Amino acid sequence: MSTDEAGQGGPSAGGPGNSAEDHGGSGGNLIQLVTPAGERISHPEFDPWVQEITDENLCSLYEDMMVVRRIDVEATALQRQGELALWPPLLGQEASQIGSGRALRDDDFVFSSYRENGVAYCRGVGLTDIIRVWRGNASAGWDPYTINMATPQIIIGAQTLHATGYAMGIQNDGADSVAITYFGDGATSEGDVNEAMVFAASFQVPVVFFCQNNQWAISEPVRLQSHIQLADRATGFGIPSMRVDGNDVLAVMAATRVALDRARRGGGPTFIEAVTYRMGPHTTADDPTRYRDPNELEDWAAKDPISRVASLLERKGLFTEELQQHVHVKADAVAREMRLGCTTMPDPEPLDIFKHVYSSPNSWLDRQQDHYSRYLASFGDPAGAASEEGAR
Amino acid sequence: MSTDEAGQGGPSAGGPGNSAEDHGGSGGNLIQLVTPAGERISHPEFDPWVQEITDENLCSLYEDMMVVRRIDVEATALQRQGELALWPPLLGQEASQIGSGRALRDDDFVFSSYRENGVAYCRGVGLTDIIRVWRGNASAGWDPYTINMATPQIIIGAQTLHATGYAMGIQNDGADSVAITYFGDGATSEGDVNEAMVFAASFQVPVVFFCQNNQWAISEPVRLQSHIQLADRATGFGIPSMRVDGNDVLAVMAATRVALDRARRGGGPTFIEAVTYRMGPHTTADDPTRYRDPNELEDWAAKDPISRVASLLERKGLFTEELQQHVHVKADAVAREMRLGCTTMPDPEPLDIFKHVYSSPNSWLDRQQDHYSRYLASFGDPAGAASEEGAR
Amino acid sequence: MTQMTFARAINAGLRKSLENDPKVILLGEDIGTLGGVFRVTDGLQKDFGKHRVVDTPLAESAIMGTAVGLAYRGYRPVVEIQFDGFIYPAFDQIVSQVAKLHYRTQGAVKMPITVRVPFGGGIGSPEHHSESPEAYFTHTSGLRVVTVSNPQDAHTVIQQAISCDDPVLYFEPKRRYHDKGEVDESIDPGSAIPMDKARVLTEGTDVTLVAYGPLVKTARDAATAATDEGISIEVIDLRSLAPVDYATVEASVRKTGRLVVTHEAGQSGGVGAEVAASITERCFYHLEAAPVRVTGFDIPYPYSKLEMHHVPGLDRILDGVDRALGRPNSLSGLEG
Amino acid sequence: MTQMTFARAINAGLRKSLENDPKVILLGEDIGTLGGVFRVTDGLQKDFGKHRVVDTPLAESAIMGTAVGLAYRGYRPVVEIQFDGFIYPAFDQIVSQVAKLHYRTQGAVKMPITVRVPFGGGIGSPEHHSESPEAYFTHTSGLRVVTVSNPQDAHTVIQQAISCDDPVLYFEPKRRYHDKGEVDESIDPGSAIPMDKARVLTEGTDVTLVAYGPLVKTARDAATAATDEGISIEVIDLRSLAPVDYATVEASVRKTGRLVVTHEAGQSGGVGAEVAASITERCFYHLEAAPVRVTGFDIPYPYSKLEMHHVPGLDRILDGVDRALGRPNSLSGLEG
Ligand SMILES: Cc1ncc(C[n+]2csc(CCOP(=O)(O)OP(=O)(O)O)c2C)c(N)n1
Ligand SMILES: Cc1ncc(C[n+]2csc(CCOP(=O)(O)OP(=O)(O)O)c2C)c(N)n1
Ligand SMILES: [Mg+2]
Ligand SMILES: [Mg+2]
Repeated sequence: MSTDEAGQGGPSAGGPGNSAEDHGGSGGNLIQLVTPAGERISHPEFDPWVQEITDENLCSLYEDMMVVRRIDVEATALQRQGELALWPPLLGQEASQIGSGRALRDDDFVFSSYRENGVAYCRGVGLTDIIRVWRGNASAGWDPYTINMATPQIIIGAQTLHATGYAMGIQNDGADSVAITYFGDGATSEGDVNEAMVFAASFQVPVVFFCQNNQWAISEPVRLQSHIQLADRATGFGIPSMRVDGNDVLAVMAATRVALDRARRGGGPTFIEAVTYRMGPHTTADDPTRYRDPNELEDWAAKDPISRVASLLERKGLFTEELQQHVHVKADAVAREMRLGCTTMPDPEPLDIFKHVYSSPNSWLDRQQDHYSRYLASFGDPAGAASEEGAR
Repeated sequence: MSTDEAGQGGPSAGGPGNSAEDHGGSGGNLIQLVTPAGERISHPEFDPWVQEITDENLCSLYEDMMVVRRIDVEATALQRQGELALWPPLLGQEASQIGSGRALRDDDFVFSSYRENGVAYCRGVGLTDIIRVWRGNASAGWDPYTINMATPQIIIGAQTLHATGYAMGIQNDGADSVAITYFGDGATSEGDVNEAMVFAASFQVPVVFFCQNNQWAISEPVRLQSHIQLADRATGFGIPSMRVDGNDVLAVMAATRVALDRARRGGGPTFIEAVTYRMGPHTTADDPTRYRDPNELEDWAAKDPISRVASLLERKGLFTEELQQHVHVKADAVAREMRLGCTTMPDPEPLDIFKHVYSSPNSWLDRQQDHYSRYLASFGDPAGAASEEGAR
Repeated sequence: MTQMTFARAINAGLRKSLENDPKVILLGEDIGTLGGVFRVTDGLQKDFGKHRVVDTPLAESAIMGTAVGLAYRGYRPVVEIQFDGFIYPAFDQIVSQVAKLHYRTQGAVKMPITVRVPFGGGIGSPEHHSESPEAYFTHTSGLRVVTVSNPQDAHTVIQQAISCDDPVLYFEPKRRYHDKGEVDESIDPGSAIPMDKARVLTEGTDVTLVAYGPLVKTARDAATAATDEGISIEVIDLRSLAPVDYATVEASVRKTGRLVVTHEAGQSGGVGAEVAASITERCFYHLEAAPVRVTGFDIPYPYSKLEMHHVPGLDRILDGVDRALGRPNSLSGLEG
Repeated sequence: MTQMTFARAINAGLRKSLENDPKVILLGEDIGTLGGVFRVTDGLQKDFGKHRVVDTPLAESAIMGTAVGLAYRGYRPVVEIQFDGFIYPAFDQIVSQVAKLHYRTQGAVKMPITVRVPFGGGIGSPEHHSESPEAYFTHTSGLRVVTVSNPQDAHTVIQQAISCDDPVLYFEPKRRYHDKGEVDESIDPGSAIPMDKARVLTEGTDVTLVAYGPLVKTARDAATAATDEGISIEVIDLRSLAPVDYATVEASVRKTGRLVVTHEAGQSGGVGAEVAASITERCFYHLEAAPVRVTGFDIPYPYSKLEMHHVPGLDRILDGVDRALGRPNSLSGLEG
């Protein structure tokens, strides 16, 4: 579902977080609409932005988060079973990803890092496509234009410039869509992210900088990147920013809508720091016990984004057996489909490595491809030859 | 002179601009101690930092600025006469460079761009050494360790990281010296400058970011780089900043001392935006009439940093014939020495191009040098051969 | 046919591309009001507006990275790097994004980005203004790398580069900007010689001399000078450096049996190494002597007073020709 | 003599350098508490402190740029680049600063910086984790570039690199990190074979096979396999890529008359081109056939399911040997 289809809602001008000054010192003001215990607390500035969220929408957000967590767990299992080469879990970041992902319009465009598989789910990614890259069958799992989302970016921070450039294009086209870019706390140290803010501010283009501060960049705690709140970084570029409880799906959705709305109205870029936690390892290749205190994980477990929505639903009497059953079935089906897609994914063909390097013939490469196909043919059985080859 | 030999002066702890918060929103508060008309106005926060400046010191600052302007004019003339290949004038930025340069201790280390010839003068650079690079006789005019100043950096912003790394070294050594880096308004857009602030803040090292906002980066006005004051950029990194009237030599000196003092006491980095104006072309190769309004230059001429000190001295009865005569003679002498050094600079030897690529023998290069010396020798007259060669 | 300078010829080519395709957009430092430090974009912002000819903030990685985003959006960005030595901050975006995105996305996302780079020395500039970084890019799969040596090519090839769906590094020999030449603006870039083809400039029988960019003029001059000594040099303007049009070079070397390659960039790992190695592979048994490289040395580009010792000139090229021909030369008597 | 893994051997070498020289300082991402993603710096922060083994913020240009500043201050920084593909954001600082500062300052400022780069493919990683960017650096004057292929060299050469007053790119073949070998830690790096010298690993008479880094093992295996067919291969571990120790390679080729060079990096403009061109120049008349390159293709490094088709393996190397020997091979019948 896209809750925004139910209406963009909220005030359309002069909304909150409207200028650099508004949120310049907002660091301390963590935007929260639902407490960890599931209590809906009022927030005069941001309530209007989620006022049209129905009970049904809430259940739907819960479903999304549960499904995405299930995707994450299943992919992790697939990796452990040797079906995937690697997987970067998003465990704990479901609210940040679903809350923001569900605030987007279809014609908005997402430029993310490698961890935003929850956002990809919101964009409607094919379940097999999510894991294509992580199985090693492709460098990109999907055609970006089919879901208006670029494929995972591994170079830390690089995608923030792509989003900014895309937004320059939107501005030139006179369109009212928005480019949104996701990146981590660690990424804020890269020159590219800072340059992206320079360009975005200078040209006042419709881009949203969505920083998931999950407290860690592999083994490095966020305080190594910055002594002050990351949201404050943006104000130094003249970009308004918000600091939102990244484990509160409603707050994230509200903040994202504020930012999107500003961008659509020509108000330029916004920076959102979603304060969340990476509950799993950096990737399945990582061992977080080497660098972090287990107590920290416990503290954050108490703020789990999914339990929070569950509690909210419970308080509202919406957390029915039926809902749970429905979500369970859905998650199971998704996991099954993904697993099946994974294990039945056809292996690529050897000569595929030469495809799409260029869009037109290239004399160097064509010759190499010709030679390599002769080489493979010289074995009679290309498949056999291939398995003898390289990387040994 | 080094006014600091007369005593560092000023409060030594808890001084102004002490934390990110202090100057977080200080953008509007341009620090000024002397008005354009030469009136000394009081500033409770910054006065203590220049309270020990004697009349003699003031005259000396005036002398420095006059001499540096003369160096600039002479070098520009030398370029026009074909003696220099290029020259980047600092005309109009004398107060920023002398005020900060004279605040430094000998054991502080400077990492500048190409425009800080006034700072180099304060460091005691040889007059011929200043122009060696601009004549095309060397890529560095001096040995950085003799005056504790790196030679001109042409890659915009790169030197800010060098300063930060040097400051990491100072910190490791337990020393109380400071690294100061100079860069322009345009440079603030480069990733390197922003990354330098990340590292400086993270490690709290003794580095001062001295940004001369001379309003232009070649043809680009500062508002293209940032809609908000550059001083505010630093606060987003958790670095305290000050915005100082860059045409007021006393204010610049006071602000620099605040920053240096903080750094020496372990208080970490500070960012200073010196608001000034590049009254000349970007370099002698530039034609500013193509991109800027002559009225702008007029406005800034009224705030000329040297007239300001002259007026101050006049008000104090210090602007005597004798002083003017003394400064005139000194500037003449300096200009003469520089011109002589320029025109009598020996040409480098052809085989010098192979020197110092490596610190020890390198088989590739040694062979190339051997071949080229044979080649030159094959002409009988190496000098003759050389002039026939290349670049034609 | 009009007489125009090299710089003007590029300017006219850019203008045509801007006129013909509304998706063409120029990005760079000082390219707007100023018209570029070399005036190559002179007048274009005035005529096409600030949204087509964009003065960007001072950050090369961002220029390249936003060009990638614009390409995602369907634009054809033309990026100006002010001087060769300032392309390195953009290196990551070029190598990891521009060069790889089409491959990464299996052709879904095109990167029709043209990167204009004034390159090479000989203009008396300080450090970082005289680099010849082309080999970094020829070794980067996914890029096309072209150079131009005369106003007509400059005019035609810039249009071909812009309309190419692959990313193209377009190297402009900055010390030739003021050289004049005849330019026929009516030539249709689509039917002109494709940008990835080399061109034989002067036919010859004794030795093949391969050059590109700024050294093409020097190579022609060398060929002219050599005729006095009865040496017949076939001069080839390589034009495309990635891919190199080996068919043309090979055909020439099969005829002459000897090859000299020249460029300003340092010798080790330069384009000359690639050309020498490939031609040796392709026609070893037709070679009468080892291919000779006449190049810059393996040193940082030196200060201007000595740059003429680094940049190959006419005499050094002729010395290389002598070496290829086994005539007396500066290395005579040395082994190997 | 101790049996240890490649990674451990580097670790022990780093430890020695840290012990012997208080100015040695390690910088990088995740090198402290975690001990590096490959555990190469395991335990070093614990033993030498946070000021000697520094976990830096996530910014490669800054890591390299602050290393430059530390070198100015008299330190000997050892930088870890987490994976080959992440060196590009630091490219500008490497090319324009690290490589040029000693030259720029006429020897006044030394840049004894070691840049450790785990490189190459074969470990099933996603994009940007399997690059072989060495040729970018061998073409950059002012740098030294070395590779290691076995634990003993890894141990010795890292110490030599750190004590070298020039900047050194030290490429570690990451897919060999877990390989074990005998390491004599008592070897004095100062009296060991210098890091810029190549090493003949197996003597042979028919063809010279030059490899470096991860492919040295493959090359040795190929040589062993070839003996079955009666082919005698002389395997040379190049070790230093800039400068290449041509004297050693040349001596071998003068003997065998044939040369095969192999590497994972793309062919065009790779180290193989340089070696082929230089050896052809130096001993053209001793060559019986054109030097053969067996390399990665001119493509971005492919996804892991197909990486074994890109990375040269034993069979492809032997096919190249056959080509050099004029024996039947996959290209038999093709011209050139
Ligand atoms: C340019 C670059 N440098 C280093 C890396 C290696 N690396 C991969 S993820 C990562 C940490 C990123 O942390 P953060 O930005 O907080 O994102 P998170 O993984 O927490 O989502 C690092 C250092 C990389 N991929 N790219
Ligand atoms: C990395 C890099 N990009 C571009 C240039 C070309 N360039 C030289 S000076 C300059 C403008 C710098 O402006 P600013 O930082 O404000 O310093 P100012 O010249 O005003 O002192 C530019 C773009 C360069 N030297 N380095
Ligand atoms: Mg993180
Ligand atoms: Mg400026």
